[in-house]
Amino acid sequence: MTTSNLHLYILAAPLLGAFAVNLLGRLSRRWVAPLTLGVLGYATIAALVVLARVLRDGTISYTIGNWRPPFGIELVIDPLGALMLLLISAVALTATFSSLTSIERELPGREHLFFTMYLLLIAGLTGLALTGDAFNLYVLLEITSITTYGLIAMGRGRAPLASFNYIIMGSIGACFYLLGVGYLYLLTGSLNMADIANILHGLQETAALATAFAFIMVGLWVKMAFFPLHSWLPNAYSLAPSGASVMIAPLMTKVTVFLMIRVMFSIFSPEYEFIQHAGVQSLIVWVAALAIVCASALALAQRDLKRMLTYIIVAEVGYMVGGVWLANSQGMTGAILHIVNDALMTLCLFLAAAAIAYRTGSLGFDSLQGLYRRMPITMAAFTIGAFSMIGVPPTAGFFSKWYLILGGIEANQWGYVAALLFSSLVNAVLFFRIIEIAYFRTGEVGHGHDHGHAAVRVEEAPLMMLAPLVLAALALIAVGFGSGPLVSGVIRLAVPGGF
Amino acid sequence: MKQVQDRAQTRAVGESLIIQTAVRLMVPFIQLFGLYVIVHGHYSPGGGFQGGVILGASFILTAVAFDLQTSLKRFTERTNAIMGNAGVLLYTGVGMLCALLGGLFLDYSALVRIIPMDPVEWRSLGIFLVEVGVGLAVMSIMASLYWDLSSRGELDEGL
Amino acid sequence: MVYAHSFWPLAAVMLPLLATVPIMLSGRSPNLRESWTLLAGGGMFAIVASMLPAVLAGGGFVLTLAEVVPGVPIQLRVDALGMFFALVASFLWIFTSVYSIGYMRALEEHDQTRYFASFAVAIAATIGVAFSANLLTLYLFYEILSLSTYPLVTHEQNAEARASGRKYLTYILGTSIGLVLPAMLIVYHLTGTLDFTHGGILAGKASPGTLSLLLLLFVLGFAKAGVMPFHGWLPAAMVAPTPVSSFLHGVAVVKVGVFSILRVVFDIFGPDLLRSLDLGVALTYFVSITILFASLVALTQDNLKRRLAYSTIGQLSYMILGAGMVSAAGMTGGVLHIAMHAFGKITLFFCAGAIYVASHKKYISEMDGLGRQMPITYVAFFLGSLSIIGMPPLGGFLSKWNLLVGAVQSQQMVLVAVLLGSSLLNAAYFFPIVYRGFFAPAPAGGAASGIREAPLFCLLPLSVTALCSLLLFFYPSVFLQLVQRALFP
Amino acid sequence: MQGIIAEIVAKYNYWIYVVLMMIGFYAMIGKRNLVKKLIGLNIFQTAIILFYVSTGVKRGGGIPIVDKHAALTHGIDPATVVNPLPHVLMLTAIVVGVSVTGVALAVLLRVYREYGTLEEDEILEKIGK
Repeated sequence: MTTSNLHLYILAAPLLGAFAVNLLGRLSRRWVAPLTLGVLGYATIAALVVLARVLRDGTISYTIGNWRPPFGIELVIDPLGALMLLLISAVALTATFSSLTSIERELPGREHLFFTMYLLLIAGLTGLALTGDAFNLYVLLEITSITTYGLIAMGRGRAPLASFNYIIMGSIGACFYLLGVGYLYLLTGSLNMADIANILHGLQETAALATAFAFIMVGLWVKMAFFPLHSWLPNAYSLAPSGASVMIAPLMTKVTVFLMIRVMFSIFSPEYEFIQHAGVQSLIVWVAALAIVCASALALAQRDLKRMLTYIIVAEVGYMVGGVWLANSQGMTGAILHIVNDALMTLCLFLAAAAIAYRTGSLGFDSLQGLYRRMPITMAAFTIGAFSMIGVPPTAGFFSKWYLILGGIEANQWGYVAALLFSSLVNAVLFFRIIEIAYFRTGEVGHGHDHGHAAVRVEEAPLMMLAPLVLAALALIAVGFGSGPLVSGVIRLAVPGGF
Repeated sequence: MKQVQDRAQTRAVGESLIIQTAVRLMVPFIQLFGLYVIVHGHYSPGGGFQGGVILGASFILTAVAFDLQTSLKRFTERTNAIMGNAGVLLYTGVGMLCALLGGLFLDYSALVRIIPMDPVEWRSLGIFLVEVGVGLAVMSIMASLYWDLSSRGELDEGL
Repeated sequence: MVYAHSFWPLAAVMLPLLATVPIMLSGRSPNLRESWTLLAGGGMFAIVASMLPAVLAGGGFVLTLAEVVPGVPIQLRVDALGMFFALVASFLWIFTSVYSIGYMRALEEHDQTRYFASFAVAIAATIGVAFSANLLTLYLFYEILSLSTYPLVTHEQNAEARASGRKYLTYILGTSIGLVLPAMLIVYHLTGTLDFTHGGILAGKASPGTLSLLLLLFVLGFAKAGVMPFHGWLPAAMVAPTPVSSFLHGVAVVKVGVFSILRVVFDIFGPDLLRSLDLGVALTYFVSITILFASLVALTQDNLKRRLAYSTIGQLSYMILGAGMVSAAGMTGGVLHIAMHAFGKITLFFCAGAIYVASHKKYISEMDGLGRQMPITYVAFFLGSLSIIGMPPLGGFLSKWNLLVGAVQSQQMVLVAVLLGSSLLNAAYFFPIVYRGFFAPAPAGGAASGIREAPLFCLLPLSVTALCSLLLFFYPSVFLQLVQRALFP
Repeated sequence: MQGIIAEIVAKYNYWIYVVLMMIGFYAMIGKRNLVKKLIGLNIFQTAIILFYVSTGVKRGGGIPIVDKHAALTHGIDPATVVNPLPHVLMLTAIVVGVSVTGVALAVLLRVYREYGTLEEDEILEKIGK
């Protein structure tokens, strides 16, 4: 119990900010940028303070309206949740700089509406990181989903159709989750996660419990686009306005993976998943391996940068799900570290894609030719993001892969290890294909001694898009070098008990 | 930005004197009832959501009985949006105020510091304020949902 | 062994890395840019050399940068083996820089700024590999080297360069991610550390089967060493400008591969473990195939640089062969061959480049009579090839002699035959070039085509390295001492 | 067979929800008209809502609205009222459902304006062109 409200303000700031943006944005569009950035800047700083506090004092429990749990709504901020809070707010803040610029061009005159939803989505994500209540989790999940539907539908062309498919799939996922929670409620009479966990502890294993668990898991897998439930994601993310995808792509799937960890370890227990259902555990790791391989292979078939990235996201989801289900602390550490790293990598790459789209207007592979000359800084940052995806040290991506593979070796899951290596190799092919296109100008004709190179003008993206991109790229290297302290200082604490 | 009133098409569906007169008479009472439901929501069946729906329905009824234009003349899009936003801000604002005044979020007894009253009384008043906020928001959303759909999405607002 | 905490190892790595910034910024004035390159080269050699006395005295330096994985920090450490390699690489870089300037300006190459910047990153990574204290750090610099050399290999930016670049990355990245990374993780899983420890860390930690698999993964995974079947990138990478071929594919990149394998063999497995499991013998037989086959292929190549490339592939396996013998003389010969081959091969590549600059000729069959027009280049070429073949009085003799002694000592007559046979083959593919240059009649009409020696910037480095090859035969003591320190502390 | 029938009769309400859910699911997956898919989604949600509400029902339980003063003085006998919590939860779920439907309809409007049809086949045909 605490009386400090700081963590609540992290949730409330974007919520209030959303409606303030809507109200004041009507009066003048000039209000939008300072309000959004101010709110998110505040949230980021507050999240940092909260994380430090949680690491020092341990898990914080907060009751809304002073109704004591399990009757009232409880917010639980454990180290993992606090880490997610910081990740969400920091990534959102970074992405916002770029969004502000690209939305100004893509949706002129409707910035205030866009950023209302944008901030609501962030508030929803923050809530997901905070909540300690299974039903609230459903509501917040739907808040994030509904705003995402809206944001995606704001894109051009086929975006509304992609959004509609996402609505159908996303709602099925949410309904499954709701149904699972219904079973849990029938069994325990409670909705508070800690309370349910307590009651389940003394409960016999029944078919109903397994049903509940299965429904919740499948529901979340749909939401996180775990192969083969991923079909909605590539269209939805690649057709969304770039201002929306720079924020949605890094955060949505990662937060859902976090939710899976929450459900698995705060409601159910490692003993339940990994010992009582060891066969299922092994099966899911194999499915994760399959997910990685298939999604990587599908990514190879894409001819558009953003679509390719979306398939990589699907593969990365396989990494994380597999890591969690390896059922050892290395795999878990890897999965959590990969949540952080993958959010940053995806942010970096999508920011680069947004910057490229801003200048070239298209992300087809053909339009990427000669980009190293036209946009050297953007491409340098893109290259760092690509290296991180491939897993080249010392970028961040290498270290989470390190833990994941180590977990796979420890668990004797060689299929998963092979899948991770395969995916690294495929990523190398994917990104070097792009680097090659961007590095060679026209490709076919030899022009080794052509002095006309200097004629290509440098046309970098505007500073508002470039600065966050460079920041994200530097963050990848910084997190890579700092992954030792990060793991020992934060993630080891965040690994749920039972390992 | 062109206001939607200028563009909303006149549709003479169901335009009949009897219905229009009846609706004209009914709407104030419906709205009054909506307010009643909102105001009594915190200790009897009802509340902001239900009341908000009733209020929203009254606008929809005008729109159905007359046409979109008439409805929008009475209650413009802009007012609607402002009211909706204000409603949410009221709701979250009250909760935040509790937190800012040193209590927990939505712990209305903390509001004692503004007007010294019995904390129990404040709990009652606090939830009332929240209900009002919810009611406003729901009303606005109901109305704008109908407008958006009935105008085939030609409103300036929306997606 | 006591390692003193010091920032000098980091300084040696960071100097060329930081030099990329002024190099990039001064792209508009080539003279200024090149002086940065030379300054960084000289400075780095000075730093490396300044650490030499302490290493010779049995000391060393260490610097921990960050603890990234429990028990495995990113750590730089200067020990005798690393010093040995760093000394060779940093010394030769100075001459390569000078040569690059001459070559690039003579051919008026495009994008020289990018070229010199990538070059600086590559040498920083090479020194980083030399000074790595554990396998993770080594892997880190190994990958940086792979990636920073990509722009160099594909410098021409034409279709051929594109294809070669693909091949280069496929081999290098594919093996390092697909083979070395899992091998490294398995080692970490087994031992909980990746630190290079004299005598190895793997003894008693795993079954012979696992250990053999690991050794195979490492030897094939460090594909920069060009052990067959992962040698194909090296001839392909010859599309790069000649300074790149000479330095990177003659010295830095391939030697990094060999050095990594030696590190793994000496400090992860340990000679004793190899000996006890007979893995060393298996390794020697495995690389013998590469030695012979590469030499045979080299005979058939008409493109001078490709012939040199295949020669390199064969010579690299000598070094691994030496390590695999796990006898004192054999290991000494193997390590020593890194230096001897470096000086010899860089001379040969420099000469090939000089010939191209002067005459625009790439094929040996076109080079009849060229030696009479470019005597200095051809004499240097002759000296370099003698060193590679292993004739006295050139440095290459010392290492090959040690290798032979090692083979005799371990009573592996097959290896003796391989070494002698390969030396004969070496002679067979090098001497015709020299013979044609000096004695073959010049093609009709082309005799007085005005071909003269390459510019001074090209000529100077190749003369110096050729002389160094010669001098190493007489004064090998520094290198010998380092090898002794590294292998038998 | 007897057992199964008895099972179904005893828990007929749950079986109805299962049927409803399957109808909704079929509509979402099988129907080619986007609005029908949306309706299927609503049926699906309704089934779950009914399922929840069912869980709160007690034999002989009344509506959970009690007189404030009576409750304060005598307390409430839990057997006399149904469990209100599932109802309240479902109120929220209904709101969520309405929001999803609202957004979906708005999205469909845009789809219609883009393609002039809501039949999936025709849309795919138009995209293919």
